Amino acid sequence: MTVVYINIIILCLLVITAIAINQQDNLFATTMLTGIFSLLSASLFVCLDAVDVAFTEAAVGAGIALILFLGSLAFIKYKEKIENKVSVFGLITVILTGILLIYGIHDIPGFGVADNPVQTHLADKYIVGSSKEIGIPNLVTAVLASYRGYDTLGEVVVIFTAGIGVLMLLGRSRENYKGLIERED
Amino acid sequence: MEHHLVLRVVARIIIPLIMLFALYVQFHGDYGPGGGFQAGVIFASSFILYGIIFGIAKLRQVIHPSFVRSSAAFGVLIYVGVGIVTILNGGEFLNYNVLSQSAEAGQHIGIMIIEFGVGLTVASTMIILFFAFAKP
Amino acid sequence: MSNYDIFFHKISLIISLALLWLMLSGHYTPLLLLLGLLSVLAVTIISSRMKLITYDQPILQLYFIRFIPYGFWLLIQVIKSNIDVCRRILNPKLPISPRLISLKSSQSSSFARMVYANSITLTPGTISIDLDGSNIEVHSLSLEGAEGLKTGKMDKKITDSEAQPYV
Amino acid sequence: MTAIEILSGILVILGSLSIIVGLLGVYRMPDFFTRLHAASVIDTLGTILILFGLILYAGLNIVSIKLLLILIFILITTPTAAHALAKSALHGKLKPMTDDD
Amino acid sequence: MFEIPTFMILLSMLLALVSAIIGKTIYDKILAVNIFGTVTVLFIALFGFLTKRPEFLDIALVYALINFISTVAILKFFEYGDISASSIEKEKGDI
Repeated sequence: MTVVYINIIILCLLVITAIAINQQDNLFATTMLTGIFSLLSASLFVCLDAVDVAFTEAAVGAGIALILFLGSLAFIKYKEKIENKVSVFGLITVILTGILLIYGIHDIPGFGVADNPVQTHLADKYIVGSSKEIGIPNLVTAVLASYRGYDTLGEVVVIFTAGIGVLMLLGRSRENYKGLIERED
Repeated sequence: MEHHLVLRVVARIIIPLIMLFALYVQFHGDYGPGGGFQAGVIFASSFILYGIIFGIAKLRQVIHPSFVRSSAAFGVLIYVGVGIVTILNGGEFLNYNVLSQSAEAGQHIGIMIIEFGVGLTVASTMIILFFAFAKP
Repeated sequence: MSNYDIFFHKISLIISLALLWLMLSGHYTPLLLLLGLLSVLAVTIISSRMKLITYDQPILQLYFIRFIPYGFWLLIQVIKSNIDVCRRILNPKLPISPRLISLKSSQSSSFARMVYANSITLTPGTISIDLDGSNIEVHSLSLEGAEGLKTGKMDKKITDSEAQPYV
Repeated sequence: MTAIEILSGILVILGSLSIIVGLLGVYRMPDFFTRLHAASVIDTLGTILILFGLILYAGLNIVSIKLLLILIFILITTPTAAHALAKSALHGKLKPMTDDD
Repeated sequence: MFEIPTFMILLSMLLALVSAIIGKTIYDKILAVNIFGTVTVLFIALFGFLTKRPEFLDIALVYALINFISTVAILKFFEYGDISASSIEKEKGDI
């Protein structure tokens, strides 16, 4: 029961942080608050027992993401351009989507109930089978690396492609690069 | 940051620790939380700390950008290579059972190697991103 | 720093990293121990490539051992000054009189200077805000904290620990 | 509940109290440099008490060793970060409030 | 028995968050993020004991190490307007 309360509190803190991020116009302050958001979401994942996800969030959100935000801030201005125009169409769309989503809640099975569709199809097979078939204690690694090997391969390729994309956008051409090295030496 | 003596001394102490911790995460993904992805990010962040404190020029001397680029590709190659080896051994693509005599040992070996490939690619990509975003 | 010293520092780095691995791991199978050994060697090679070891002062992880007795003394100081700062915060009148003072540090190595600056920061009530050569600029929350630092007791203790024979 | 468990509970509660006191200090202090002093209460007393309490509770095993490592890392990195923050605030034209009498 | 401290830590998270939002100078915000990081490390450590599964400590360990990196990156960015300015080699004997 305590854990549920803790979850609720952390979710409230997340909402507060999100609103605060939205309100800031200084991009640097936004970056700071994004760091807090990532710390909070890692805590939330810990509370939900998603240890591996929390680990990823801890490693990526607190360290790399913040640094990359700062790196891109170096290319642009700090201040957000404020537009005071309120778009009626946008507001209506958002409200309608919100109503639809809230309506959709009725259909969602209860939180953590044993006969959820998620838990009745493959999870059984993974949980029972993995110790026999794969023999490593961490189920998440077994699923990611072995049962869903194709998925993970796809993810790795996505990361690799992202790196190539950034290089094509920001990387300097080879000649330039050589010149730089010589100048530094 | 040449005038930050304290930062530099602490960085010199802490960078090896971060690297070792990353490798620990890499190889204990079977037992606890962690695995290639997280380890790669942590490993890259130790290089990024070095780059931040001692300057990008020195980081470039330690690890050349073209080396990082090839190692990112090499990680993907390791992953796919395991799949091809399994095909050659008579199994399906990425079916690790055929890598060794017993199925379980084969799974162990396969998972360890592909996790290494994932870690290599992720770490290299993060360092590539840092190089790309850093102004020379 | 002679070649001999660099060799010594590498060995000490390897030992301390291996200890760290054993503390972290918790699984002592042959495969993981082998991987641990490889990791330690890899980290050592990268660190020496980063020239973390070869400049004048050691990163010498085992260097910490000299400072362990000092650490316990520091712990007591930290708790004492914490109580003092907490009392000031909880006092409705907020009796603080912040001031800047300048100190001399008598250590010779940059590691010991770092220890001094960080010890000053670690004790609440005083923060080292600039370290330039042997001059340390300190911001102190109260007169007592500043006076306590000016007696030079902490400085002397660190210099003594630094001067101990090689571990 | 054994005596050690009670002791560790007391230490942890004291630690979390001191964190709240530190944050109260952050709110009450008049300028940035004095706020740093209040924040260092959190980084030192709060961390030491809570992690030490947990170490007592865990007994001697891999968990307590990891907690000790966390404590050591925090005690190395947070004063460094505070020092760097103070230094860069000083260079960033933030004058510390002083009352030299 | 760890419930009370956990909720107190959540309260202090809220306080740190508010001080990050209302902080006047940018340094106040950085300080608040720093405090938030320490508090999160403590929260994760405590939560492991609360649920009798103290195996989350690796995450706390990551935070203890990585928080430092982001703070340093922020400060460097703030001083130089860039995260990776190359230092000029004028300090040979220093480090």
